[in-house]
Amino acid sequence: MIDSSMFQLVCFYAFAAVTVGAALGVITLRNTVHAVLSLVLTFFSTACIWLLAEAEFLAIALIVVYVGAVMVLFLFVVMMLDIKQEHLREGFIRYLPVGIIIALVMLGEMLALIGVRAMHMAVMGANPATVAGVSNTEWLGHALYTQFLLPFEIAALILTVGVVAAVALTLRHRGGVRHQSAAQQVAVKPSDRIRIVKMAAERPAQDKNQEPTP
Amino acid sequence: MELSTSILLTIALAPLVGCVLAGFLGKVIGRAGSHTVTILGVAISCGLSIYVLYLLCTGAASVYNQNIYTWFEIGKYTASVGFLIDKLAAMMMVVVTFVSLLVHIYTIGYMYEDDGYQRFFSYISLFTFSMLMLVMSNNFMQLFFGWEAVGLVSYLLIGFWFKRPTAIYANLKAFLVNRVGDFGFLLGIAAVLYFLGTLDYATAFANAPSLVGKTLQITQNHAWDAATVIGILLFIGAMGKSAQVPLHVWLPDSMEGPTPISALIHAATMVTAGIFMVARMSPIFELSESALSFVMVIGATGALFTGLIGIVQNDIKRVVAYSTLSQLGYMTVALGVSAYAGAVFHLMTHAFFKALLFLGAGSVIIAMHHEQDMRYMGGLRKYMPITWITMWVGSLALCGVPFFAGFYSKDAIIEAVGESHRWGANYAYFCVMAGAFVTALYTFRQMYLTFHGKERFTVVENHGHGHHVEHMDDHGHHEQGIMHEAPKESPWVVTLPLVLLAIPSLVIGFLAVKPMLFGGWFGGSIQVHEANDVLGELSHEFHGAVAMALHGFTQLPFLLVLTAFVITTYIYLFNPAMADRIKNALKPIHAVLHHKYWIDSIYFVIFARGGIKLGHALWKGGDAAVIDGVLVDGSASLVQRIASGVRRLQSGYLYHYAFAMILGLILLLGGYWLVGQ
Amino acid sequence: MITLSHFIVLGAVLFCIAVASLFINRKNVIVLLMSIELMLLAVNINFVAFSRFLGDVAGQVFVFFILTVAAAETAIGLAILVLLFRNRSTINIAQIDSMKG
Amino acid sequence: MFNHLLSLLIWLPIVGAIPVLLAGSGRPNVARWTALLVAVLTFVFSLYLLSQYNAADSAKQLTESHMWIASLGVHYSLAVDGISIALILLTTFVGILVIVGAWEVIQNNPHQYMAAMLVLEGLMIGVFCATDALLFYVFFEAMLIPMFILIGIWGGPRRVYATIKFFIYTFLGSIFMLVGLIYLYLKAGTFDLQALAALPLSMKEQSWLFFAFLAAFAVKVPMVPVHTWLPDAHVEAPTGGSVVLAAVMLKIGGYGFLRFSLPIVPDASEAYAWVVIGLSLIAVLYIGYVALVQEDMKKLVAYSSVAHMGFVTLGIFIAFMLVRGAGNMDAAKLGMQGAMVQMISHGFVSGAMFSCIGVLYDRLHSRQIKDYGGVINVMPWFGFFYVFFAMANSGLPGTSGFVGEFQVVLASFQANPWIALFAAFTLIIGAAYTLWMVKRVMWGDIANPHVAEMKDINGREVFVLGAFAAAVLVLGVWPQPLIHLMDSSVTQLVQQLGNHKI
Repeated sequence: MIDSSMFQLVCFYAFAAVTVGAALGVITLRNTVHAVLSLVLTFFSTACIWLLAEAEFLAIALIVVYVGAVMVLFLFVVMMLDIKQEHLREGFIRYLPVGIIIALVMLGEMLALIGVRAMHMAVMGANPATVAGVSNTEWLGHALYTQFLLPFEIAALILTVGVVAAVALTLRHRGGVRHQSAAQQVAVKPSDRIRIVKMAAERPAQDKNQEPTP
Repeated sequence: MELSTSILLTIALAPLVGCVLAGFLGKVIGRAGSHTVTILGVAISCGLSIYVLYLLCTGAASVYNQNIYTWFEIGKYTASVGFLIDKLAAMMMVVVTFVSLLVHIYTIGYMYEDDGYQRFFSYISLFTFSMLMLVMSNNFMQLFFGWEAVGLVSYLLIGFWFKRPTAIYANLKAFLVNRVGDFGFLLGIAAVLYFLGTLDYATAFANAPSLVGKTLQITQNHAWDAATVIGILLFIGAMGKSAQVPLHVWLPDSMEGPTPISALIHAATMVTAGIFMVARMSPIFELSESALSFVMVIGATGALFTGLIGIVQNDIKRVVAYSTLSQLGYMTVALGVSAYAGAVFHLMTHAFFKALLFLGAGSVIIAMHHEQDMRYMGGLRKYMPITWITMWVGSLALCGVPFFAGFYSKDAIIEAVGESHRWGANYAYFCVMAGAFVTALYTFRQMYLTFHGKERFTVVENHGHGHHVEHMDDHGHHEQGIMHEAPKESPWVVTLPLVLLAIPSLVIGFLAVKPMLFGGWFGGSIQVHEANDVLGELSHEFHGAVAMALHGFTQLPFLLVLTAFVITTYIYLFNPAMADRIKNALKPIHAVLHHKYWIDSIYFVIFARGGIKLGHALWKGGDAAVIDGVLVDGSASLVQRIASGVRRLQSGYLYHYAFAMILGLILLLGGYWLVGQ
Repeated sequence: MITLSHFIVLGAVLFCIAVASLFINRKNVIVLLMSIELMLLAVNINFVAFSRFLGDVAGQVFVFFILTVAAAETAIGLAILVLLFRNRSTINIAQIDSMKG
Repeated sequence: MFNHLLSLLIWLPIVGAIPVLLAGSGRPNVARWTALLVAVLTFVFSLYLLSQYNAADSAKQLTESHMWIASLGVHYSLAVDGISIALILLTTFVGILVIVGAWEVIQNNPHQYMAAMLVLEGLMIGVFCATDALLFYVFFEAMLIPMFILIGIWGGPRRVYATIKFFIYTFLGSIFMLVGLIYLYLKAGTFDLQALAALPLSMKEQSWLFFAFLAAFAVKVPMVPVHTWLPDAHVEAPTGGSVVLAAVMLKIGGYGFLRFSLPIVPDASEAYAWVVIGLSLIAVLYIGYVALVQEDMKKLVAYSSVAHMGFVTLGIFIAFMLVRGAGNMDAAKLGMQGAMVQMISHGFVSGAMFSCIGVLYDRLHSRQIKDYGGVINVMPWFGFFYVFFAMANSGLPGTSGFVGEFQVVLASFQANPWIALFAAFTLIIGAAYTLWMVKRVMWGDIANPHVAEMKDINGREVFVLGAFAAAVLVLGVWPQPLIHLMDSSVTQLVQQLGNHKI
C-alpha cells in the first residue's frame, strides 16, 4: 500500500523529471517551434507540481495564461517570422561546455547556500487555506482584493500599457492601401465636398498669344 | 596776508580749461580758437604766477599751505589735494608758465602746417596743468600725480607724429624708462608713509629728524638707515624723470617729438621735476650722507659722460638734448653736495637758455624744412640773423661765460662741489670741471656747423611743384642737402619767444644770484644741515654779481671754455677737414660715443627682447604647457583615456552583459557561501 | 514525503538550465526570451513553495503579479522582436550592437 | 518706501527678463528697449539703495530674512554693508552699459542675449546681498548658467572649449566650498554667515576650510595658477560677456574672501596668508610677462585682469600681516580699502578695455594685434578713449587704476618692503604690456586697407565708453566718497581679523 505522501513524492519526482527534461529540450532543440512546444510542456508539468503544493489557482492560471496566451504568442511570432535557423545555432557546441560548467557551478553554489539538508526537515504542514476553511482561490482572492489591492490595480495597468505598447510598436501603416476612414466620413464638411470657383469670362482667342496661361 | 585759494586754483586750472576746450572742441573752435583759448589759459596762469611770486618776494603774502579736498582718509592715513606755495614753488610756477607761454606762442609758427594743430595745443596746456600740479603740490600723492601726468603728456607729445615708427618707439621707451624711475619713487613714498606716517610735506618734514637712528630691516642681517632708503628710492624717481644715468636713455630719443615740446618738456620743465623734487625733499635728504653721495656720483657721471656723446652728434636737436642731460647732471651734482639752492638756480637759468636753444634749433629746422642734420647746414647766419644772435646768447649762457645767466649758476655749482667734502666729491669735481670743457666743445661745434662756415646745402629752384608741399609727415622723404628754396628767417611768432627768452638768458643770473644763492631767499623751503652748507661757505667770498663775474674770468672753468672755443674755432671755421681726421684718429673712442656706450643696445637686448623672450617662455612653458597642458587639459585627457579604456567593456552585445551579470551573480553567491563557511 | 528542498532544488535546476541557455543559445533572441520565462518560472516555483510552507499568502500573490508582469514583458519583448526583424531581417544578436560604447 | 529693496534689486532684472524673452526674435527693438528699461530701473533703485544706506553704521543694513528651507535651517536672508553696495552699484552701472553696448552688435536672438544679461545681473546682485551661506552658494553657482549661455551661444569659434573650461574650472572650485559649507552647517546648525563667523573652530578645521574656500574663490578671482580659464573665456565670449565677466564676476572671488575666508577662518587665513600673498605677487610678475607677449588683445587684457586682481588678493591678505604682525590697524584698513577700490576700479577699467576691443572687433572682426595699426588715423575719438583706458589700466594717477594700487603698495610696504617692491613692479610691467599694445594697435601709419575703412565710433559707443571714462576719472580724481562708503564696513572687517578663534 502506497501512502498518500509517498504517492505525492513519486508524483513530484515524475513531474519534476518531465519539467527538467522539457526545460532541457527548450534550450537544446534545433527547431524553435519544437522548443516552444517543449516550453509548453515545462509549464504544464510545473503547473502539476504546483497542484501538489495545493496552489490550485496559480496552477490553473499558469496553464490558462501562459500556455493559453503567452505560449501561443510565442508560437505565432516564431511561425510568422521567417527565421533562418542555421546561423542562429552558431557556437552552440562551442559554448556548450562553458554553459554547462557555469550552470553546474551555480547550481552547486545555490544548493550549498540553501542548505538542502537543513531544509530536508521542513515537511509540508497543513494547507493554510484549508486551515482557514476556504478554498485556495478564495484565500488568494481575499488577499488580492484587500491587502494587495493597489499592487493588483497597478499590475492591471501594467498589462494594459503592455498591450497598448505592443500594438503601438508593431502597428505599421502601409502606403498605397485603400481603406475606409469612418472618422473622416463622419467629420466631413460641405466645403470638403464642393468647391465654388470663380472664373473670368472667356476671352477672345486673339489675346491668347499675348497672355500666356495664368 | 594769506594767498587766495581761488587765485591758486585759477593758476592750476586755467591751462586745463584751455586743454579741454582745444582738445574736445578743437574742430568747433578751429585753429585760431584753439590757440587763443590755450594761450589765454596759460597767460592767465603766467600772470597770476608772477603776481604770486611778487607777493611772496615782497613779503606781502606768507607761505600758503592748504588742502583743497581730501583724496582719501583711512584711519590715520590721509591723502589730500592741496597747494604748498612758497618761494620755491612760486619760482617754479613762474618758470613753467613763462616758458610754456612762450612755447605756446612759438607753436603757432612751428606747427602752422600740421594737421594736429589743436591737439598739440591741447597737449601742451595739459602739460602745463600737470606740471603746475606737480610743483604746487603740498603732499606726496599729488606730487606723484603730477609726476606721472607730465610723463603721460610727454608720452603723448613724443609720439605726436604717431605715423613715424621712430616716434612711437621713442614715446614707449620714454614712458617705460620713466616708469622704472616711478617704481622707485612710489616705493620711496611708501617708505615715507612707513617711517613718517604721513604723506603731507609739512608734517613729514617736521617729523624728518625722527628718522635718525631708524632702520629698515632689508634682510635678516642687514638694516638700512631709514633716511638713506627713502632718499635713494625717491632719487630713483628723479633719475627717471630727470634722465640721470643710467635711466637717461629716453631723453635723446624723445627728440622725435616736435621741437616746442623738446624745449618745454624735455629741457626746461619736466626733466627738472626731479631736481625740484629733491630740493623740495631737502629736509629728508640732509639726513643721509650716503643718499647724497649717491645723488652726487650719479649726477657727476651724467654731467660728463652724456656731454661727451653730444660731441659726436650730427642732429641739431640731439646735441641740445645731450647738453640737457649734461646740465641735468650738473643740477644733480649740486643737489648731491647739498647746494640745493644752486641746483634750483641752475634749473631756472637752464630753463631759459635751454628753451631758447631748443626753440632756436626749431627755428633753424623750420628754415631748413625739417632737415635736422647739421652736416647739411652751415652759413645760416645771414639768412636768419635773429635766430643766430639769440642762439649765441643761449650758447654762451650754456657754456657759462661770465655775466651770462648760466655762468652764475654753473660756476656756483662747480665752486660748491669744490667746497664739499662728501664721499665722491673729488670725482664729482673732476666731472663737472671736465664737463665745462666738453659743454663748450659741443656747443661751439654746433653753432659753427649751423650758422657759420660754408653752406653745405644746395638750393634747387623747383618750379614744377608747389612750394609748400613739404608736409610735417613726409619731411623724411626729401633728399638730404637739397632745398627747394633758400632758408629764411622764421615768422615773428617764432622769433618773439626767442628774443623773450634771450633776455632772461642774459640777465636773470646777474639779477637773481645774490638772493637766490646766498640770500637764503628760499627760506624754510630748502633746509641744509649746517655742516653741509657749501653755499654758506661760498657766500663769504661773494661780493656781488659783478665781482663774481670778473673773478670768473680768471678761473679754471672759463679757461677751459676759452680753450674749447679756440679749438672749435680752428677746426670748424678754418680747417674743416680736421674734424674727420680727428674722428679717424680716435676711432675707438668715437665708436664708443657714437653708440652711446652701447647702453641703449644693452637695455634693448636685456629688457625689451629679454622681457619678450621671458614672457614667451612663461606663456608657452608655464601657462600653455604646464597649467593648461598638464593640469587642465591633462586631467581632462586622463579622464578621456580611462573612459576610452572602460568603453571597450561596453561591447553592445547582449550576451556579454548577460555573461557579466551571471559572473557577478556567481561571485556574489560564492562570496556568501564563503562567508557562511 | 515532499519537503521544501524538493521544490527549491527543482527551482535551482530550472534556473541553472536557463542560465546555461543564455550561453549556448546566445544568438537566438526567441530562445533567450524563453530562457527568461524559464528563470521566472524557477523563481515562481520557489515562491509557491515558500508560500505553502510558511502559510503566507503573499508568496502566491507575488507569483500572480510575476505572471502578470511577465506576460506584459513577453508581449512587449515579442513586439520589439517583430520590429527588429522587420527592420533588420534577422534576430541574430551578434548583429545588434548599437549599444557599443 | 520699500521694505524689500534688496529683493527688488535682485528680482527686478530676473523677472524683467521674462518680457524681454517674450518679445521674441521678431521684435528685437522691443526686447532691447525693455531690457534697457529694466536695467535703468535697476540702476535707479540701486542709487536709491545708496541713499538709504547709512555709511556711518558698520552693521549690515536693510535686512530681510525669511525661512526658505526649513528642514535645513536655510534662510532667504539679505543685507548689505558698504562693500556690498559699492559692488552692487558697479553691477547695475555695468548692467546698463553692456545692454547699450550690445544694442546692434548682437543680431542673433538679441532678446535672449538681453534676457541672459538681465538674469546674470540679478544673480550677481544676489551674491552681493546674501547673508546666508547657502543662499550665497546658490546665487554663486546660478550665475554660471547665464554666463555659460552667453559664451556658448554668442561666443567665438572655440566657444565650446572655452565654456566647458570655464564651467568646470569654476564648478570644481565651488564644490570644495560646498563641502566646507556643509561641514560648517553640521557644526553650527545654521548657514547664517554671522553665526558662522562666531563659530569657534580648531586650527585643523580652519585649515581645511580655508583651502576649500581658497579653491572656490581663487578660481573666481582668478589667482595663479588657476587662471587659465579666464583668457580662454574672454577670448571666446561676446563683448558684453567679457565686460560682465571682468567687471563684476571676478569681483565675486575677492568678495568671497572678505565674506568667508576672513571672518570664518581668520587664524588659518593668517597662517596661510603667505600662500595668497605669494600667489598674488606671482600674478603681478609672471602674468605681467605673459601678458606682454599676447597677440590677441582680449587675451592681453584678460591676463592684465589677472595681474590687477592680484592686487586685490594682496590687499586683502596683507591686512593679516599688518593686524596680527604689526598691530597696525590703519595700515590694514589702507590695504583692505586699496583692495576694494581696486576691485571697483578694475570693474570700470577692464570693462572699458573690453568694450574698446569690442568696438574694434565689430569693425574688423579680428582681435589680433597684428591686424591693426594706425587706428587713430581713422578713429581719433576712439583713440582718445582707448589711450585713456590704457593709461588707467597701467595705473596712471588721476585714473581709478592708480588709487587701489597706490594704497595696496603703501600698505604692503608697512608689512614688508619686499612685498611692496614686487607689487610695485606692476608700474613697469603693466605699462609695458598695455602701452606696447597701444603702440601696435593705435599708433603708426595705417597698417592695411581694412583699417583705412574703419569708421569712428557712433553715439551709442561714445555713450558706453564715455560713461566708463567718467567713472574712471571721477574715481581717480576723488576716491574719498567711495572710501567713505566702505569705511565703517572695512573697519569692522579689520577688527574681526584681530579676533582669534582658537
